[in-house]
Amino acid sequence: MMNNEALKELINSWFPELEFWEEGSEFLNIEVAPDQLFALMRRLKEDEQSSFDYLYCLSGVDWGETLGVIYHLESTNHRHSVVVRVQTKDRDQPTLDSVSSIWYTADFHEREVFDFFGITFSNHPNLKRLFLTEEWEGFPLRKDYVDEINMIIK
Amino acid sequence: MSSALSITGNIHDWLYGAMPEWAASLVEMVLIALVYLGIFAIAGLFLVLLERRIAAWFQQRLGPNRVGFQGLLQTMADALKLLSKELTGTNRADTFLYNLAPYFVIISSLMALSVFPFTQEFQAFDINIGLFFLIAVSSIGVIGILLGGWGSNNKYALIGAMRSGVQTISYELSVGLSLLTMVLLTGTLQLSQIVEVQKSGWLIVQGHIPAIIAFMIFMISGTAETNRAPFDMVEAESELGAGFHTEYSGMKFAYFFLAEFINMFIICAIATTVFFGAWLSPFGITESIPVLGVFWFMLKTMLLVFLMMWFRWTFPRLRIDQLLTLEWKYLLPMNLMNIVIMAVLVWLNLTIKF
Amino acid sequence: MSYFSEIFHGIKTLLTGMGVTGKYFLNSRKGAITQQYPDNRDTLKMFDRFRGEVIMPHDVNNEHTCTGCQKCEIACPNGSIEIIWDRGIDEHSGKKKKKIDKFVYHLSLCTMCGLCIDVCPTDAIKWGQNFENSVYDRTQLTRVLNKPGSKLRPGVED
Amino acid sequence: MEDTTVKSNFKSEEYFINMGPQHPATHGVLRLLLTIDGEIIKKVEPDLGYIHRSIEKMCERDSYQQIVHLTDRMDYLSANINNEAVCLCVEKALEMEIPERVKVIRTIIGELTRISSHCLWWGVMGMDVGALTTFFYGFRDRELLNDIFEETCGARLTMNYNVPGGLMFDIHPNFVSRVKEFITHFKTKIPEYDRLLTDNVIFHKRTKGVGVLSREDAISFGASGPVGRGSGYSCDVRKYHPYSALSQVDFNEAIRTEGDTFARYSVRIQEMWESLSIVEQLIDNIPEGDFRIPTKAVIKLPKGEYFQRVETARGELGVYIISTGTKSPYRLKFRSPGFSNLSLLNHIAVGGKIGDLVATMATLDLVIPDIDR
Repeated sequence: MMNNEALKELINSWFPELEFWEEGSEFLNIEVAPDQLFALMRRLKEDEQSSFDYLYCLSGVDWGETLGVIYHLESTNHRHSVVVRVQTKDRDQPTLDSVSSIWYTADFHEREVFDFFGITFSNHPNLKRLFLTEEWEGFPLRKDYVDEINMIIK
Repeated sequence: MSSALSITGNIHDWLYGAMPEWAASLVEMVLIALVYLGIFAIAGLFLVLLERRIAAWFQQRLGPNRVGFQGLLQTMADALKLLSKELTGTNRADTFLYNLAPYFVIISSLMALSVFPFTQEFQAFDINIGLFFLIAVSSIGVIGILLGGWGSNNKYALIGAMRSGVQTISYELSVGLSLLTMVLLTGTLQLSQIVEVQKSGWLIVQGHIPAIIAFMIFMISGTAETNRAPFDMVEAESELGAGFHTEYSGMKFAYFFLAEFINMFIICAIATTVFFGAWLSPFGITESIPVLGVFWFMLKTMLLVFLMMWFRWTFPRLRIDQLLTLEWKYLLPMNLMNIVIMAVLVWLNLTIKF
Repeated sequence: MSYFSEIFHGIKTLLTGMGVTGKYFLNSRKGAITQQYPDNRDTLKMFDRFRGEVIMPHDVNNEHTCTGCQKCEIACPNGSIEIIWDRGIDEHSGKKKKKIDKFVYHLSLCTMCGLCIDVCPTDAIKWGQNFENSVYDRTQLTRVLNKPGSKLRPGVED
Repeated sequence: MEDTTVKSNFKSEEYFINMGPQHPATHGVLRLLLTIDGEIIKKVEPDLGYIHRSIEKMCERDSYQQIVHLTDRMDYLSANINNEAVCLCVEKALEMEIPERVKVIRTIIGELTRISSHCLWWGVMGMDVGALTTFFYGFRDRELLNDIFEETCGARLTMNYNVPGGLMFDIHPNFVSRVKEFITHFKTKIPEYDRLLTDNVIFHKRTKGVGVLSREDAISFGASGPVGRGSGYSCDVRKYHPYSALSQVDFNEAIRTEGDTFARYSVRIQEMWESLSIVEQLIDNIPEGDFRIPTKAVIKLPKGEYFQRVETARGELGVYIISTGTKSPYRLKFRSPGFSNLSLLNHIAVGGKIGDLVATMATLDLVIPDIDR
């Protein structure tokens, strides 16, 4: 079990250009650039000290200008957690690296994010719509999604 | 009391008096067929009801009890409903085979009924290879199932049908061999003769240990023959939906359904005839009243039917490969061993006779 | 020998299982757990807190306690409640006051979450125990809860 | 596909079969696209979304009180635990002190919900492997629990009993005695479950060595709840991140190491005992006090991100709220246990027969609305 400070130091020693913060959250948050995502994730999983082998939540978020994914990681050995956040400014062709080769569970979760946010995950083995039909237009969980017939705004 | 039985004799005499011989025998055959068809269609319906009530009692429910007294007319109403339903079919199904299948199944089960000795001299067709005929005819039904599964143009139905084929072919062996064990005792295949032999003790008593083993094997493989749980791989509703009769509706479905219950009756009737002395009363208490033989026959059969229902409502289903393992690794070797034991018993005259 | 002991063990477990069901079969006369529903309508009583439908109790003078504050309408997640209201002169105080014209309740939209009843400051609406809500026409599921001619009970303030 | 190793005229061909959306074994509207070679499963591809209601999007416009009732409709078999999860998350964000009484009642109701869910699962598990009677026995015992819930919460399934700040109303005066009655009743029933199904030789044959999931794969697939614990992976949120009154009680985490269908089955049976023991420990000591702390009519969470994990009957449910300080969450994500558990189905079902797939799916205990949130 490592506390947030120790984790921060450890991760910072691998990737110095990451952004860390703890305000407004119970976990250590890490902001990573899309091009470093895969390397960071693999290091987080494979390093003995961190060994974040359990990806327990993968959520896509639409922040208005940017689209991104938040990964909640936990280590089943050390029982410490960390939150990794990645964002992309490109709203038309958002592309991030898939982590499904690191955690198998990301396979379905990334398909869900692709389905609802339209974020493409490169190197994903089977990236296609999971819940919606193939011919569905738009990505419903984006904030700018409009469906005048089915959506009731209060 | 013998008047009830003599009615058939009277009709026989009257027919042969009124017509030329060929016409009389033809009319007689048709009459008997119609009577059997009528009786067993109704009996099948009541078996369905019985199954549903018994299932309900096992499951702490009430079961159908609205239509008629205690739900006695429930299955009649169901049959009427099924009669009035549309006969649906699938696209690009093999229509001929698809339509033929239910008749195959129901006719084969009705044919098997003809040889049972319900009481003394009350047997439609006392053929000298009775048991052989039974085994042969009762396995025709599987062809109907295969046809239905193939003709439906449905993959679930096809899987069900193929399972049925595998299952019936394997378990046919056990049914045959366990009956063969008993034939060693009786020395005859004719059902009336088998009953005759049992007047000095039911075969399950005469043959004691090997007979009991043979009976157990027969009941297990008989349950498998009729595709009932725990061997209901063919239907396996949680796996295949409804199996081979997925695409059948209305009366065609009812034929399959009825055939299942008549088959169950047949298996139990065979067991009754071969192991439990058919219409013979226990210790000969009602030997002087032959018409009560029907009662004893039915009672024994129904007890066995109940046993099969008890199996069904208790056990989980086997998987298809385990089903075959059970047959080929357990039942078959035991059966063969059992035949040898029985042969030795008969040879050394170690059977129990009163 | 394990071949035979396996068989015997197997048969034993099967018989144990049959014993369980057999016991229930023999006791089936006593304990059916199902209910014969439409027959036992008279004796069938729901629990006090059962959420069947939202009702608005009226007393003998045809008065309810709904002040038309619309808190329930806001609290409802599905828009099942619509309050059509007006301002009128209160008979007792003589002041201009909000009063309900129609309390429209769409049972077809209701998810029985209970937030409206929870939030009601005057306990004007309550849970009804009626559970037989099936109708032939869904317009019948839209109900006006305040009875015709009913008015606010004097002294009720939100 | 022609099998080149067999020198004969046989042509073996794989074919597709649609299992669902209407199929008895999928327990809802899950559609599985199976690729089958004879009876042997080559590939399982779930097709979801038949009852997707986009609860996450609806949450973005609802107030926090309203969100709670939507969670009833996710995993409806552990509705109370889902409610609790959202309430706990909101309470955590507001830094509310919840009275002990509320905590204890929440825990009791949560554990009873778990038993009720497992009762249903047990019945359905039996039915999936072909023993139809178990279904009624399971439902019989579940009905008693439903009656308890109905008396206290007013509803049998979608209870919406928890509100941010406590409980909607106090427990019914009969609650304690009824729960005690249930405990004595149910203690005689679990051994009966064992005699009827657990010990049955056919059931052993059907479940042992079927659908084996290794510990590493379980973690990697994010398996949680009995699925993870059946693989020897200790993942009980009640142990690692205790919430409500769970830190006060003493219970064992049911773990089996085999990872097959029978292990998952045994874990659930064991869990029923554990839940009974938790309820037993708490039922006599429900502290006096308030059952609810009044909250503002409009709850606004401070800006920030909040995550609450609870253990539902199916596994770990995560509620992730991103708040921007308004009356509704900016983004709300439910990490549902069924979704991760379903994703490993292809991994463990391949190579088995259709019957194995059904048995495996039964022990994954999928509730489709939980997956199709």
